[in-house]
Amino acid sequence: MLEVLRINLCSPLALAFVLGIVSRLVRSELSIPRELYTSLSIYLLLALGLKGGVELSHSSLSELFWPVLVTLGLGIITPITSYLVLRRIGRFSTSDAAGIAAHYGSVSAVTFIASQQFVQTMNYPAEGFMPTLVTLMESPGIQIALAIGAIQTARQAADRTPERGEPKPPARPTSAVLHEVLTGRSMILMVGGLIVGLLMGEKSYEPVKPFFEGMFKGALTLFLLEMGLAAGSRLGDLKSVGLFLLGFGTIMPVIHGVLGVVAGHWAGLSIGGATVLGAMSASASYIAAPPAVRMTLPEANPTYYLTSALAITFPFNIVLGIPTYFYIAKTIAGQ
Amino acid sequence: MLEVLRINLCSPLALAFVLGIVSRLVRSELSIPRELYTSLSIYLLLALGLKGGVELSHSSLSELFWPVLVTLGLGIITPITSYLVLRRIGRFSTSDAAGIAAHYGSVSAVTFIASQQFVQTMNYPAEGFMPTLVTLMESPGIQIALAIGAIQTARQAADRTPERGEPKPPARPTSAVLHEVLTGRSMILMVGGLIVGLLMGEKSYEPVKPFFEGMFKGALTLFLLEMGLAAGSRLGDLKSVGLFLLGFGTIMPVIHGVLGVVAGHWAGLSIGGATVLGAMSASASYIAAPPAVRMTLPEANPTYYLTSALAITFPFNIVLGIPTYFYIAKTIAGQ
Amino acid sequence: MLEVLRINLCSPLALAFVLGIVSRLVRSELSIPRELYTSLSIYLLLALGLKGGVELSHSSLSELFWPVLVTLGLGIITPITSYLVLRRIGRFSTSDAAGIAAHYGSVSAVTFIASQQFVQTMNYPAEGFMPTLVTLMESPGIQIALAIGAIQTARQAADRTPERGEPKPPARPTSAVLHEVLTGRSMILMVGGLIVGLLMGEKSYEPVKPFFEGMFKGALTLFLLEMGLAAGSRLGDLKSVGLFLLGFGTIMPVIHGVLGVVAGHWAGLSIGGATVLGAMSASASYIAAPPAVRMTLPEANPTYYLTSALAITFPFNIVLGIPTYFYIAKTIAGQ
Amino acid sequence: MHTTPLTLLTIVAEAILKDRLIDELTRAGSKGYTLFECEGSGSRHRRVSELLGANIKLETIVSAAVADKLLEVLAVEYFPQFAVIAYLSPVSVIRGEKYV
Amino acid sequence: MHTTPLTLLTIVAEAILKDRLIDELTRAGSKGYTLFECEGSGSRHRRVSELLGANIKLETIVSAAVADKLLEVLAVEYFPQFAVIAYLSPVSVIRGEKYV
Amino acid sequence: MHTTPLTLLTIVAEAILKDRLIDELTRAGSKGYTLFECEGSGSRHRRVSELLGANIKLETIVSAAVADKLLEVLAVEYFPQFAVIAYLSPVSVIRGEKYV
Ligand SMILES: Nc1ncnc2c1ncn2[C@@H]1O[C@H](COP(=O)(O)O)[C@@H](O)[C@H]1O
Ligand SMILES: Nc1ncnc2c1ncn2[C@@H]1O[C@H](COP(=O)(O)O)[C@@H](O)[C@H]1O
Ligand SMILES: Nc1ncnc2c1ncn2[C@@H]1O[C@H](COP(=O)(O)O)[C@@H](O)[C@H]1O
Ligand code: NA
Ligand code: NA
Ligand code: NA
Repeated sequence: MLEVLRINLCSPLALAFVLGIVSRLVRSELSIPRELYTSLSIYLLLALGLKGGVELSHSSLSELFWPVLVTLGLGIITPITSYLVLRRIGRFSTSDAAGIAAHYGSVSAVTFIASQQFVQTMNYPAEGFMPTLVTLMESPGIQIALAIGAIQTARQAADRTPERGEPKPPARPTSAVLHEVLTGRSMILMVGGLIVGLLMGEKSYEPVKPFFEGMFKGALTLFLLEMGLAAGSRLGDLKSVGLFLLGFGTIMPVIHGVLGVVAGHWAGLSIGGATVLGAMSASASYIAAPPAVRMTLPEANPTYYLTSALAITFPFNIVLGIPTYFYIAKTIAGQ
Repeated sequence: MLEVLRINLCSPLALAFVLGIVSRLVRSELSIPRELYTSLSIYLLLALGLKGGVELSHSSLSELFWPVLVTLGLGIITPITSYLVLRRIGRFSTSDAAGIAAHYGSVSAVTFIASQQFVQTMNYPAEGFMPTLVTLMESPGIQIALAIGAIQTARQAADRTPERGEPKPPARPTSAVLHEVLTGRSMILMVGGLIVGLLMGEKSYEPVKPFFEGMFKGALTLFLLEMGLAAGSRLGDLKSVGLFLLGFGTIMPVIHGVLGVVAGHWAGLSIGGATVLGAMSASASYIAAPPAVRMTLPEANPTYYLTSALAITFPFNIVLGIPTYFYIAKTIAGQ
Repeated sequence: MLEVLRINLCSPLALAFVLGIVSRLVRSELSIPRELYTSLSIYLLLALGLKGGVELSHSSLSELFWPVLVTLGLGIITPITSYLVLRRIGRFSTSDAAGIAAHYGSVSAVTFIASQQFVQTMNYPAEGFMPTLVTLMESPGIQIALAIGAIQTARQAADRTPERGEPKPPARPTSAVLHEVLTGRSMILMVGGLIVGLLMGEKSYEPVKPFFEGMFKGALTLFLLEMGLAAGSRLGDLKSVGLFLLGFGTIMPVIHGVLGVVAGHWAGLSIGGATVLGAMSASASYIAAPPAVRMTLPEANPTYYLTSALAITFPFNIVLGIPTYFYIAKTIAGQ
Repeated sequence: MHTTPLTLLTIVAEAILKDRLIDELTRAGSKGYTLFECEGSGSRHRRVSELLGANIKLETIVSAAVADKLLEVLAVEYFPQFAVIAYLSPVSVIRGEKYV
Repeated sequence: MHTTPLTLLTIVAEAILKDRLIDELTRAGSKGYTLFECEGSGSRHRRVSELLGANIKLETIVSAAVADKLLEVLAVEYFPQFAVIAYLSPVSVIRGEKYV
Repeated sequence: MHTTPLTLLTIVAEAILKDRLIDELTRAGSKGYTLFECEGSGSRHRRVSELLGANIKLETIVSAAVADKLLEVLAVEYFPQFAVIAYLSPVSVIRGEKYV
């Protein structure tokens, strides 16, 4: 386990992330142009989809059945467990609890990729169809948490006499939110990439492989530098989010991670695949979830959900979480 | 022929273009940062020029003589045929006809690249000096169409008594337009790249080849995603441009394409080379032509020339045109 | 020597730089998006650091001792010689002399990289720890020159009665300037990259090597195109900087270059290493130095230091300087 | 040169509101707008993060009546929950009839 | 603090006009300008396309006379055929003498 | 809709001054600002180069007193040595109390 941790810590990904954090700590002026950040994320998501699609063309539908099912199950359970813990134990307001739960119910593409790279380095590569599962897990968690938030807020509003001049709740129809999440950048690029990859197959993929696969890990390193910078500038908020969220952001991932690993093992995934499913389940989205939450539950405090997803859970998973899920996956598999 | 079509449709380029269009159709928020678009186009044009220059160093002047001549010929004929069809049959105004003709008389670099990649996939690679021909075809068509437009507009203006308060025609000297087209981004990068490639030769090219050649097709895939997004957001304009332009945008390319293939064959080009020359001749510029036309013939409606070049002719060539020109080139060559 | 010059002139780097200058001379509209420029420089500096770090892991401390010492020595001597020449012979004002000296006392990362690539092409690769030396040479020169400037300006101010309403000198504490230079983009990326590279070692470097090493020279070519554009748009200022600065910008590098080569040879560096140290010593910074000087010595005229560093010394080194230092290094080594 | 006195309404808000605010403009009767990307800092530090775009500035030239209608909407629906600032300035516009 | 009352002329136009408009400013006697990239929408949807840059905003601080001369030029040579809007606002400038 | 008359102070300066100018705003009592990237040209062509970013525009809505204090600082500490322009315009702000 220690050796695995060491290898993980000395990976370019973890080190670049730490470099980004350190840059912020020494108050360096270093910043990544927003356009580079956007370009890298477009590249990474599309590359992920394409590779997934090409590999999906080798998979049979029957192989996919159980993994798909447990993935959807995790997408439904994780926002609910998150909400309950935050509301009941953490005593967060309805909106804050639902807002944070939307993040932990969805999935972080970068955490997914990092776990995929990790198991590959460990010589336990995950199944080729894993990106398909990511696209299935991205959206339900957000929808469910936002629905909980909307219903609870409405119920509370009905319970008290409205004050004079109180702002009317923003008229944000669910269909608009659903449309935004389903046609969001990450969905289009990953699902679109999957289909393109599936249609074009191995042979057509060959000439674009040096670009989409050869550059992948390097581009990801640069991306993690930026993630480190972003997380680093949120470190100051750690104080204001409180101890509870610090605990939540590290314990909840482990619970969801173990759940994911067990479910993956049960659904027939390999050790690598179960590890990756665990990491997916443990991860908190910070690409698709934040705008959806900001629009639908504007009274939820962004400092809570952004800081816990980006500055607590993401680094936790990258540094400690993934090796842990791998260790558990191996143990369950009896290795 | 059908098999060729299928292969072409399942190429990463065509699929990425379609993905871009679909994203717009489902009203996704996906957008490519303008800076990424600009960066990719700088990269593609420079890479094109460099590779062309390196390969030009293996060519002899005599080999080039006839291909250069027919290319210049096509650059003179295609704007005139386009203008006449648009003015006489399409009944477009002088400015609109000249504006659209400037686009069809020039050449689309991306269509050129796509055709080059296509014949390579088909194992009929084009001659190494083709990029040289592209640089020769880019500018004359624009100049000729704009000259026709200016002359005709002036003649019409002389024919009627000027109204009071009528805006004076913008004083845009031809030399300024000529300078802009000749020193435009695409000319500098392609011609400059050609000369740099020629001077540096194979050996110096080696260390930069992984960047300029290895990444080329992948970068082009990303570029076509953006082209799809741009074309997709013009689909709504298809209604307003009318049926005639829809016909023009698909039939004119075939006529110019066949002309190009025949001329290429006659000039001694290989099947691949003749196909590529056909695609060049058939294509409509949307990089160099639009600003030149907008500046010189501001009364021409941009919706007409942009929509027909980008949303009709470009996809037509990418999907159907190129395989057609290839088929014709093979037939003519007796294969 | 002539052959070496020819090879150097026909390298993609030199040719891309010339293409940039020519584009400006013909007043082309070509421009590289600022974000691409920033992205490329982030990539190049990080890649430089990473590679340096990985190679540093093969070096022993004892090997490094003398090279480090002479590098620090050069970092102390070159700003002083520059200042004295500019002030005494060139009759520049205190601020202008100190401002220009800050540039020549520091190091240009791109000149360093170009010299490294050059000796590699010549089959005299430099030592793997050279990037370490760059990070050591970047900051002292700037600090020393700015200190000289501040002290001299203060002394002069004390010598005369202050005029009424005279602006108070900007209160810019040295610690702020030191912090800015030490945590500047280039320091963080290079030093950070070095440490990351050192920690991760050869094996972890392998998967990101195609990105950080395979693409390096191509990306540098694109970067030099932009450098050429920037230098080209400063050519007009050559007149206003005067003949003295033209001489200074070409003779000072040779003096500092020879000094660097001799010092490098003496410290036990290989021919390649001594050449690179010469180029470093001869080069003038235009990334870290300009903002530091602008902030600390605002009365220094930017046209002087920017034009001499970017439009005189940089091209001089790239085209003539580096081959010269190489020639001298070989002669000294008795080859 | 003849100009028309009109009102320039400027709104600075978090980028996520872009489409919604443009909709509000259109609904209130604005005939056009100009949009800028910007950064900013104010009393609320509620922003969805640097990863997601910073602020936008929307400028629209409208009649006083339309400006007032828009201020109303902003005050009720946006001020309480979003980072936003809005203000009016008097401007003289050429061919001002186009914009009312 | 002493300030000079001057006129701020703002022009929003399609990006392709950038160099031409800067020329017009200089010719009319403006001593400087500030330029922004922006997007926008108005009555004419005539733009050369998203592929070619969107709009620009030019701001120049000038005397009332120069502002008037520039509005004249814009009205005659640019309004009929290009997407452009222009307006004036009163501003108080420090060291305002520099700009007239 | 009730608005408060306030002063909009606009500063255009070379990008390198960004952090220092924001500090000045805060010190002088400004409650917020909005920042834009821009290009420009004026009487001094002293810029650290196109390689290092062009200009920035800072807009801050403040009381007349704060605006005056800031103009003072700019005139004394920045005008002599840096490329900078600053001017005031009157604006009407909703919930204007927040900004004084
Ligand atoms: N006093 C001010 N002057 C100029 N812009 C401001 C001011 N206060 C706030 N802003 C802008 O309005 C946005 C939202 O402000 P707030 O709602 O106060 O957090 C900030 O991010 C700034 O861009
Ligand atoms: N009412 C308006 N308020 C603010 N900006 C406008 C307005 N109308 C037009 N614009 C800007 O001016 C450009 C040209 O407008 P138009 O000529 O009306 O198409 C648009 O793209 C907008 O950026
Ligand atoms: N008359 C003007 N109108 C608008 N902006 C100006 C004007 N003069 C200068 N500027 C802006 O202020 C910056 C500094 O001007 P200066 O100090 O005169 O070189 C320029 O780069 C422009 O962005
Ligand atoms: Na999750
Ligand atoms: Na053509
Ligand atoms: Na030096």
